[in-house]
Amino acid sequence: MFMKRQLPIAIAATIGFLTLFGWFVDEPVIKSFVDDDATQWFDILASFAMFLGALNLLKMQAIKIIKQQKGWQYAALAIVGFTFSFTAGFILLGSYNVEISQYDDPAKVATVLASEINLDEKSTENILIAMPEGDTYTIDTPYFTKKGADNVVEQINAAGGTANMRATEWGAHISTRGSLFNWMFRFIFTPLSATMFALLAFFVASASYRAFKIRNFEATLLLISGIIIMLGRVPIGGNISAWFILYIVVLALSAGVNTWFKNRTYTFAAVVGGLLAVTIAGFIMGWPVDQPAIFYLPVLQDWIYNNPNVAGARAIMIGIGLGIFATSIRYILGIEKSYIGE
Amino acid sequence: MKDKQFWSVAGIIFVLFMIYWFAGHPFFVSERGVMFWSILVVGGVLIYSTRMAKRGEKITLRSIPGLKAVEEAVGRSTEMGKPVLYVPGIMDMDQVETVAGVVVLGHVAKMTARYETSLNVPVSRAIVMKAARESCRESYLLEGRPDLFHDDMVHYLTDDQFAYAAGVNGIMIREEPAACLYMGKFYAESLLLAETGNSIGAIQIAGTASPSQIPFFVTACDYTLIGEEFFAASAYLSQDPELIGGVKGQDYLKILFTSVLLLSVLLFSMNIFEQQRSDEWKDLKQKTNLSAEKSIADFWNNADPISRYRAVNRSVSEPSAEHILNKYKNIAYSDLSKRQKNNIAFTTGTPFWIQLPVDNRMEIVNQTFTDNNQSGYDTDAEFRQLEIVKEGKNKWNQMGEDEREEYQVKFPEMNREDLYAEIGKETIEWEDHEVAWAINQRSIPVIKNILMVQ
Amino acid sequence: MNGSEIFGAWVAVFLTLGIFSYLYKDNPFYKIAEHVFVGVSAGYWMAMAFWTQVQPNLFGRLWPTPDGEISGFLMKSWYGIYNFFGFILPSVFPDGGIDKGHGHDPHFMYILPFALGIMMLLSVSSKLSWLARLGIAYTVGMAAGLRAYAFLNSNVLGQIKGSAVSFVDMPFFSLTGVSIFNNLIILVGTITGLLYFYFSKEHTGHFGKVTRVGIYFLMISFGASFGFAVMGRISLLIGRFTNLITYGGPTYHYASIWVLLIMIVLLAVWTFKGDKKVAS
Amino acid sequence: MEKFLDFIVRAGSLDRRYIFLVIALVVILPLFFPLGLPIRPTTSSQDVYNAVDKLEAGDKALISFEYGPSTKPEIHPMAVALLRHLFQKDVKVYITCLWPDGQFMAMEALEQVAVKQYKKTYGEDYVLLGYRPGAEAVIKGLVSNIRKVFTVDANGDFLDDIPMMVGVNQVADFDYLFSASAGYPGTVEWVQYAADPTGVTMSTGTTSIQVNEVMPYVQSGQIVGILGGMPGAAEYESLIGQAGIGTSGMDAQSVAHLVIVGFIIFGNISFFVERRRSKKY
Repeated sequence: MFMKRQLPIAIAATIGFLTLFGWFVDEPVIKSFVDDDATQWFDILASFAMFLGALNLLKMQAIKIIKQQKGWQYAALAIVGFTFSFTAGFILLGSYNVEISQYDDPAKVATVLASEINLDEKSTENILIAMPEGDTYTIDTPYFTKKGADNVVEQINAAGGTANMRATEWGAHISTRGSLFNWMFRFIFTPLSATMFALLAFFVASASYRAFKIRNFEATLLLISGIIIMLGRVPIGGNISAWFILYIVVLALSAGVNTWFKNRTYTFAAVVGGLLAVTIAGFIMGWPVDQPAIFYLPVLQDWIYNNPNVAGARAIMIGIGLGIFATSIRYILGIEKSYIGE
Repeated sequence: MKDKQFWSVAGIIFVLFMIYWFAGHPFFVSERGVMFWSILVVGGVLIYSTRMAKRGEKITLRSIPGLKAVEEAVGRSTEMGKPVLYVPGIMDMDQVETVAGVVVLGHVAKMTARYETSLNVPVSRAIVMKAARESCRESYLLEGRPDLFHDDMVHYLTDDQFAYAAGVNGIMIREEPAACLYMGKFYAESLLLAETGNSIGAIQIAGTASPSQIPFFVTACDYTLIGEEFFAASAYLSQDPELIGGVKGQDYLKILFTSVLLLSVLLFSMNIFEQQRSDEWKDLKQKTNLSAEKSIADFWNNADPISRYRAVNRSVSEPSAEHILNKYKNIAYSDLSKRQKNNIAFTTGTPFWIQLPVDNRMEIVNQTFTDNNQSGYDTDAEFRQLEIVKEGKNKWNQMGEDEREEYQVKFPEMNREDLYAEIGKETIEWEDHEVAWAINQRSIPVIKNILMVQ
Repeated sequence: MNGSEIFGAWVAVFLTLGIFSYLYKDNPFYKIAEHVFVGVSAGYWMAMAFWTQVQPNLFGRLWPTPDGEISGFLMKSWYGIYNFFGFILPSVFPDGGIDKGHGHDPHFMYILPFALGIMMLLSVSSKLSWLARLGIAYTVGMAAGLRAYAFLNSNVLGQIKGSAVSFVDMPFFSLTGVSIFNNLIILVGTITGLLYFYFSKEHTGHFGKVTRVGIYFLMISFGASFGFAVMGRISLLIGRFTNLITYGGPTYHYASIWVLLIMIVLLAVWTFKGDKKVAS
Repeated sequence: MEKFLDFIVRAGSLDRRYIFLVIALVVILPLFFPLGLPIRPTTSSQDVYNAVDKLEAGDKALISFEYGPSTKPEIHPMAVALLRHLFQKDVKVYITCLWPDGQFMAMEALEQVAVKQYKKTYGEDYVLLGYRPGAEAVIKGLVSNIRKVFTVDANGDFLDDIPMMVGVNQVADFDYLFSASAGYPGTVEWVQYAADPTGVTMSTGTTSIQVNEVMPYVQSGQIVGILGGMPGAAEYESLIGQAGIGTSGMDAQSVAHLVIVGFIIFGNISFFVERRRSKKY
């Protein structure tokens, strides 16, 4: 059936060619399509698709509740959470401002206003007086409900001023400070995502404890470069003397000698000889903290970060670039079609 | 498309393009010429090797441990009667890694159909949900088990990165899958998933092309497909000759890129050799070293032993030993070694010629070359015309609609080339073009200009 | 500090400690925080997507506020449709068109993404679910074209240009500055790392030694980015704790302290009770 | 010896939660009791310190707060440390905000430093002018005439009633300018519209990600010194000798890194003991 099978592949191929070779065409319509419209169309398409996703989420949670599966109470909570954010986004505006345009006696109006903006009456009066001609003073935090804003307006009108309620425009309500949606963002959404992000501090520690084991030479490289970068970039790393590291290197080398030659005398000689040599050199050079530079953590960390690390990262990036180009060509030419079930 | 047909079509396209090219290639963005030809070359190699494989040429690829483990992992979860958890990344189908993740999901779905294991695919984007469902439904159909497939195998959680991670963590702890597969584009939440998967003792296989997340997967998962290995996964799992040919093509390209890399190192070095012999280079070198020597000598002669010590060793600490302080008090400037002088030059901020970065040195030399041949530069009409047109074209590309109309009205019925010349004449500042002129005079143009990529 | 801020602080502290409780064990508090987070964030992104993409960029382009009178039958009927929508949803389609900086005449090309979007919505019914394929195909085609150009340009050519290091006229060995030794490390590391991804030959024998060197470079760069990440993650945690400390202050009626105590008590009860009856 | 090795092997398979507990303690404790580990200040933090140290008592400093709750952990410690240094030297402090949330951050900092610690009087030693919308327009207004932008301060008092505002009409009257900024509007706008035209010495404090975006202005000398993220705050705190959240933040990071390295080494020792044991049997 043409529409189901061939048309999608034809769309993928034409759009693919257009966006790939559109970069070389100096014609305004194609240029604007490649630079901007292509992704705009996708963003619009993805925003429509989100409704489908939400429907599926609600369906899955509803099934859990109807079938009373294990943990259905939490599924109910998910649906309550969704309805709350849906109403704050689409049904309740949640942001009504109170604007004061004129007043007869600033003192009287100030008595009403003071409690609303948490300032004493004297300074509220000054703010009113300082209001330039023809300008209006808006209370900085809007009210969640229309009723809340309206009764403040009545009080001010009763106190001789003229105030009116201006509802924030739909669409602007999600970004105005103090609206219901903004309250949900500041007190529910941000703490949750910031805390999930902060969990990583714990997981980075437990992952490094488990993974940095000297199983083979590669794992040892991973461990050494990780530790050097970790310590080198932190203030305390700068205070670890290069000579301390030199002693550790001597001990590590002699451990290597031990496993390599498996001969006690060699190991003993390596340890004693090494320690002696380092101590003598130390005396000669007067134990400076950051000399010899190759063993001083901040300098060593900088070298590792700018040379071997850059080489490894570059190799991976070239590999990725090649992989993505080859895979994209396969999608455009229709060699690979299984993403739409062919 | 059979061979003969393919080559004839390719031939016709090539001829048409040549005609267009020699007809002055209107509307062609020539700055991106390098990219245009590299796309043709790279694409050509890939298509050629795909066609070779299609014609039945036997190709063997090295084994990738991670991909062999996928089948084992599905087998293991069948024995334990536990589900397989598949996470196709958190980005949408506008990322190639996500599309590759859905394709690999298709192959994994074939395995779960064959082994009759339950498959659980939580997704973070609705379009990925639809694509993953189509792909799984097709795989279960091909394995002859459409009864096992139900739509809610692939279910949507949320678009938010960390809410999705929290939800998937919840699924992992409560359903305790035996195998967790992470195939797609990931960001900071990769370690959240991998650590939780590790805590429930599941086999974890990850595949991603997000360079910043590969280290976390390598440390926390049993197997990781790094960058390009992830894109080769669909070829390995399907053993489809065309795809394997594509991978082979990628290898040819790696050899090509390595040789281009070595060639550019060679060209770059030869260019420096060539510049070294120019007399601008020689006397600039001498002048810079002389002034460096003078300023180091001044510094050395009136510096106290501690700052001398610090300058020579580029150190920040103070030497405690008395004998060192005396040593530095008595050393005269003349018996300092080359290395010591280099270090002092760094701290006093007056580097020797050798310490300047190569690009700076070449630019200074080219600038001096133009100053020495000012008359040659002023009279080189052909170079100046070329630069004016190039300048005009750049300005034209940056202009908004209204500015362009202004120029079109000012210079009616003028072809593009002359219009650029007019704009260029008005806006060009010649100092910025002196270095370009000097490079133009050199025999071997710097490889970096060849690879001038937009 | 009005009432909604203080109540908000209590909610934020409860949810923060709920997520942290996951470190101890999967427990009701984490389940609550997780499900609330999933539910709220799904709705949140839907509202954000609609009010920052669909309404301003799609409807804003299809029906921008016309300057002056609308003339011509086509435009009149076009804005007639708009008024009809405005009648149903006045908040989304305010009368007089949407003015979001897209000029004054409608961009009719944007009917295509509008149609793709509608087809995506219709694909919810299983009979029409194939309609979604068109949207998927457009996305994959667009992704393939744009990413292919971008990655070949910046990842492949850009990196090769960056690796064209020189070995001429520079000190042989110096840790910090440019030196032959450093450039040699970068060149050898890049080439051997790249050959590690070579698929057509088993990594054994001499070739195996080269790719082994390649893996060493990759491992060093993985260790480096791991060490680098630790620092960033720790400062995130510091941010969270300072936030909890401020919400523990008198202005928020000691929210953190109260919630923490209550949670610990309930968790203890739940764990001991848990041994007898396995809770959900 | 055998018992000791048993202990190591058993402890080696440490439950993850002990690591979590240790990391939590390592981060919380320094927040209450800063250790003040030695910090080596970088030249850019030193430049800011020297610029402020040059001011004498009675000089006038304009501090602008442009950050919000999400970037508070990185920038608030700097603002607090800077205020401590200024009040220590009896410099007159004038505060403006280009971000709405900046006003809350300024109030919190003043409450902690000016009111509680240095017992300064409002209106004579420090004044909070508060937030005005308009980004660059506000800066331009301040450069030409402060009273055009601020007729009243944040507490609602008229500028003319405030003693320290007498004779202060525009940015040029200030001796020092500091922008604590996390984005737009922020440092760049202050340089372009205030520091460059009037020539007032200006320093800045930004998030660590933003440092290299602002670095060109520092290298060209238009900005005198920059404090980069939490490390910058810690360095400034060590320079003025008063530990704050920046120091405890760096302490927490230093100790956390040491603890993680300790865990890694400990894990390897138990791994070796276990492997040598399994080889013997």
